Amino acid sequence: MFFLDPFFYEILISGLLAGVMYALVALGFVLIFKASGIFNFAQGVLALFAALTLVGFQTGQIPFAHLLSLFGLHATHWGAGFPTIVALLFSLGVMVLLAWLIVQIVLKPLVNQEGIILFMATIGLAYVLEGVGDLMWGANVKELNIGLPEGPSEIILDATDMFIDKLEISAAIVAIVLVVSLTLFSQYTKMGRALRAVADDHQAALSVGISLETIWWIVWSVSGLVALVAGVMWGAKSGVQFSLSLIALKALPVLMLGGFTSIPGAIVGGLIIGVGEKLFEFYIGPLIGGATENWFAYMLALLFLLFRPQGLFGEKIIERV
Amino acid sequence: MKKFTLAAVAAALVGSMVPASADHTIPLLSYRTGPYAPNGIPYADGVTDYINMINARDGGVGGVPINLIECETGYNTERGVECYESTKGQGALVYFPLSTGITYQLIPKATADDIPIHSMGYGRTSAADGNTFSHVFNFPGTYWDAASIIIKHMMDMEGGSLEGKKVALVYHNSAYGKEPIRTLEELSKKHGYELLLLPVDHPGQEQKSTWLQVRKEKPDFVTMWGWGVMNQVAISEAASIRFPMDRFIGVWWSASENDVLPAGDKSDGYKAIAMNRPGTDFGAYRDIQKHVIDAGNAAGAGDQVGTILYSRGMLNAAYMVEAIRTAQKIHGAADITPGMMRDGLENLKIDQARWTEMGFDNFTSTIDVTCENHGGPGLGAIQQWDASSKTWSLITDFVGADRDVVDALIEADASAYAAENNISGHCK
Amino acid sequence: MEEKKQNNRIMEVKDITLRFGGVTAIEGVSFDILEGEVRAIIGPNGAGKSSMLNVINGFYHPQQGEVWFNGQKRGAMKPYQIAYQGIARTFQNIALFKGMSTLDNIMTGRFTHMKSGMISQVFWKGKAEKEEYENREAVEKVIDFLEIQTIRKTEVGKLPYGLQKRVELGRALAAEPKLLLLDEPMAGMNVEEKEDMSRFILDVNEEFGTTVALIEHDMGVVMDIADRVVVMDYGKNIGDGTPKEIVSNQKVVDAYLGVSHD
Amino acid sequence: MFYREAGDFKTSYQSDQATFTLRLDKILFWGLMAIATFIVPFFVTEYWEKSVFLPFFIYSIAALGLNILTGYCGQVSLGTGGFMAVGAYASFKLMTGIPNLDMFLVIMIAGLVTALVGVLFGLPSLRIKGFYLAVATLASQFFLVWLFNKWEWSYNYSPTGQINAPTRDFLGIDVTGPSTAPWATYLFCLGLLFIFAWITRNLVRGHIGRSWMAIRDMDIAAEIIGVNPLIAKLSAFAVSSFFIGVAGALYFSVWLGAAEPTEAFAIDKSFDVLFMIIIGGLGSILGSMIGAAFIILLPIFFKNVLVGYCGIPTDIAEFTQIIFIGALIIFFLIKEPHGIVAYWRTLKEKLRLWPFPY
Repeated sequence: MFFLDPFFYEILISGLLAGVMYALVALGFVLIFKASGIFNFAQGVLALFAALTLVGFQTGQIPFAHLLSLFGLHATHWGAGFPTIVALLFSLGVMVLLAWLIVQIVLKPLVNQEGIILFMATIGLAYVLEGVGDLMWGANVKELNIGLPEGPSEIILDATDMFIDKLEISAAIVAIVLVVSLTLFSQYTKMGRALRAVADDHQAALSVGISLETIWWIVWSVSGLVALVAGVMWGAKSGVQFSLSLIALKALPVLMLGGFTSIPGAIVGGLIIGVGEKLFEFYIGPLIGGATENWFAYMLALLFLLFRPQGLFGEKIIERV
Repeated sequence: MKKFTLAAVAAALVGSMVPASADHTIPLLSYRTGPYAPNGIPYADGVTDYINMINARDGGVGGVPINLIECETGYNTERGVECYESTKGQGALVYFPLSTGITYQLIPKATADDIPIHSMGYGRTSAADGNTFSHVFNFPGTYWDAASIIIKHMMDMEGGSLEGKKVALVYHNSAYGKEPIRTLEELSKKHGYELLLLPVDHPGQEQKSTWLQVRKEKPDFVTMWGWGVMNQVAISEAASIRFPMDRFIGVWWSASENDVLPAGDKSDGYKAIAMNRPGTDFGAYRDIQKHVIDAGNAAGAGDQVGTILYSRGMLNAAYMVEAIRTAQKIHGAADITPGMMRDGLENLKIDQARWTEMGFDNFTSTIDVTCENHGGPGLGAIQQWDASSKTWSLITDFVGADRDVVDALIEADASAYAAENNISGHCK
Repeated sequence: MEEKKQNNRIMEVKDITLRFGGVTAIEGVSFDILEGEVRAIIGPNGAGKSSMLNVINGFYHPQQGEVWFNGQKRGAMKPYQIAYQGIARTFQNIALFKGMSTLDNIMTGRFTHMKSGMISQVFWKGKAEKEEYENREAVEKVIDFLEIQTIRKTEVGKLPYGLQKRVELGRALAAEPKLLLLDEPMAGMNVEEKEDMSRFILDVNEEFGTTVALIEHDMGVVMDIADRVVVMDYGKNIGDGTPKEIVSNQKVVDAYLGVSHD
Repeated sequence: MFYREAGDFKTSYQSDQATFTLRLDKILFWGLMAIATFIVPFFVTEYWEKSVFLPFFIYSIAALGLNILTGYCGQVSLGTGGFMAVGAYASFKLMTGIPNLDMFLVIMIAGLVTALVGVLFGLPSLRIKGFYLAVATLASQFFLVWLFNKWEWSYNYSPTGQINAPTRDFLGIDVTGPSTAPWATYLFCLGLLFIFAWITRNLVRGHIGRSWMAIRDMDIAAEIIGVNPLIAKLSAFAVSSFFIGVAGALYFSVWLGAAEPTEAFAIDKSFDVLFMIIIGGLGSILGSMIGAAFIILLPIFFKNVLVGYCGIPTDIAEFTQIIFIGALIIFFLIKEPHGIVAYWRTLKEKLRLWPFPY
């Protein structure tokens, strides 16, 4: 029986931890979709951009060095970087600034447009960010180390003979802290309540005197923060490079499953997808040739959707005429 | 419609109407953007710097400078086609597309256009059969050679036999990654090891289940045909499950500094097959430093000099330069055509003495291309990563593949291709 | 007017009960619609009137009760099958195809009359083309009838509210239904527009002999155009009869004149 | 001045529903077609053929197909790459299995096979809507690519899974393989694009097209009018997949001549074709082509200007170019959210009324 298999539990835990990593990315999507109905195609690129910026500050890279070299300036680094914590704060600052720019330049002129138009605008945004990120920081792989523990956890290894990466445990802890603080923020602060009001009804929110612009700015900033965290976690694993932006594809089935509007949905969806795809790949994968994770995640989400078309935690769709 | 015609007119104006120059025109189909940029950048820099050095130091080859035209493909076949078509008209002598997909696409096309392709250790392996693939060259070695050499190294580590052992192949789930499977299967029949296939989908950031599979199956060795971010993740995952790194051997595209650095100290001892010696202590490097870098003409950001892929780019360029020289010698002309370039490639012979003259003393294996064998000698060495000094070093000599097995496979695949496309060999 | 009452029952609903989860929207409602009459369903908001129309055209499936149409008991049918039986309707909140022109909207109304196959459509020869022009003629009649010639090619999303209502009526009329259901056709209209709409409804009824069942709030309008009225409140049938009978019905007056339910 | 109806109004329904209601439009269109058919083939070079025309024609067919599904029927799909793969592999099996089959038939049968697969993967659309459906179609995208990578029969057991197009002809003229004449493939694809644009036009002006649009605009009302949502949605999936299958078959056999599922038919394809129709204009035939031109030809244009003329290093040129294209997308959306084709329409309206603006 499979549950007697010692690997069953390990794959289960690995799946859960991977699921947390997916959920981290999905969270960014959910925040923006909930507050503004925008399916933010640029979320993956946002994570890449955040991670690139962080590494840039950390290692003291000169932005646009490659572009400057056209004019005969051949330096690539300032000589010294910032300590990690300062770099993190600066990167966050950049994300907040970026959020403001996005709201002012892209979203403000597109208020009240249909979802597909806004979706398209975020595609344009993704192009721009990808280009700017690469141009600013270069397209080579960058090592990202912010001092998180790495390697298998000795304690768990000794106790259970399982290899659980400390990095992933930290990711899980960070994710939990993030979700809890987001929840507290939206429940107990004035701004959080305003956010929820916007999510429920744009007009109503406006009529009580909350500026939609401000709300959007905050949402995109928070989503930038989430992107930074996701970028750090994924980047620590694989180095920071273009492929980092493709993690968005891993978040989509999570969104489908959890619903585009639910923060707990993103977490639970991430866990289900993580565990589901890992179990399938581990036990069924070898029988049919392997590399099933990509499509299986979507198939799993699709199956759920056939029974709950609005996702696990999505608001129920009521059809009326 | 208006926009379309406008764009097309402009495209034509700048794209295809540039007259063929008297220089040796070599297109460089590079990828400095997209998911594989980290691998494409050093390679392209290496090629560019070497060619610039030849132009600066020798004024080109046989008095004719080389005109390198770089064209960005982003590792994308469609854009590779555009690059091919836009440079073809400018008298391109040879193509090295740096992508398995583009190579496959170009093989019939370039053959029909009488332009040679040099896919250096990538592309279609059976193109080593020069009799069928008259215009395609893949020396100094093919993937099947690499697979065989890697297995050989494993056998050496095990004292000569892999009987009853288990070897896992972790591969990029694409045409490139699937290349070594047949060879490894054949070899497993011969040497009695069990082969375990573990595909990883592009891009490959999540490989937890793959490496759990490794833990469960407990292979004695893991070999990897990875590319891009997949390499970095695989190496960190392998380290995380404490797989002995000296029993983890990658192909030459999973062998760069980029692949091991993100994993930090844990990657110490990782092995990969190499085409050339790492490091910069060679005459050619000194010349590049003197004529190109010190002159302020370094390609790209100039930060890739000395990396494995940069050296490989140099090596690729050196082959091209030497092939032009050979073609000039055969045809007795300074200006050569793509057809002559093909002859030059087909008669390319570089022994160690010649390598030393060229500034590559003890750098790589000898080259001996013949009409029948476009795969050169098919030699490779094993290199190992030292994480503390952050350097690669060769730990074996350049050794040959198991020719019996590899040649039979090449023969079979080439003759299938020949039958499909009605090719009767051009050598006899 | 009197002679209509001897006509056949075109529609009869018997003892309909409809629940959503724990909420009962309609409870044991029965009434009939006679061929050729204008039948009004009135009642306060939330009385279950729209739900009743949704039951009649098959969008909701009642837990209990029977629907008889043209003398036959109707089994479980999908809304589009019911459309083929000859029931068309308009909606309380306009449900036009916003991205399409007036003409296309009304042409879509004739969907049940168009039967050419995919192949014929692809090559636009033979049946497809012929059928298109024949139906176009019928649609033009509707357009003339509703006096909306000038907005034929306008995207309906850009039309003012009153005209949209009219186009929606046109779309339903184009189907040449046996029974036409109108859900608050005059909601949100000014007096003039209401007069126009009333005239159209009466004309439809008289010229084409179409049976009309409508939901309306404006008692004045109902008095003017309806032959018979059924009154619903809290999902129940609380009165049924001629407009005159209804206004003198105490229960109805209570329901309307705000005898508090609390 | 010339650009207006002669007198007003049409005397027959036939002329009212004609494809081009204005004479000048008609003349322009047929003039352009005549030039494209009778003059361009004499001048078309391989560069133009392989880098400009073929990609433009083939992506236009794919965009038309997706526009039927997304623009006309309102079902957002991200499975285009997977369906193109079905077309490509079906054509490969036909070309290698039945060597004497005419290329036109190969392409059509490949389209039919894709239509069947499309219907199968369209089934979830009956329950799932909007972005959920878009993401759900990604399941087909990933699954199909995985399948063609694993299923050895589909690539004739070649060791790597790469497929190569052998030389085949259309009415005796080679249109696939390495040594085709540029004019031959040009005309072949142009002809197919013309046929498919005409088919689209016919479908969307009849009751089937209206049933799609009705489902798109208000599915519940459509059902109550008599549109069977099952048939409407699945027929849209079938027709759309047919087009996309044809595009996939042409993409592999006529244009590239070789393909590998994980690269040629990856998720980027699906996104690119979706971008084309949104930028060009949802629910517009001309828009599909404008969008294809925008996504396919603009980068080539920029590349040639930046690298060819200005001599900027390729990578900087590439980054600048994607920034520019991204900015252009945003700019267009802000200026005209309904796609570039809406610009065109506004321009025409103004021309028609000129010199009196109101």
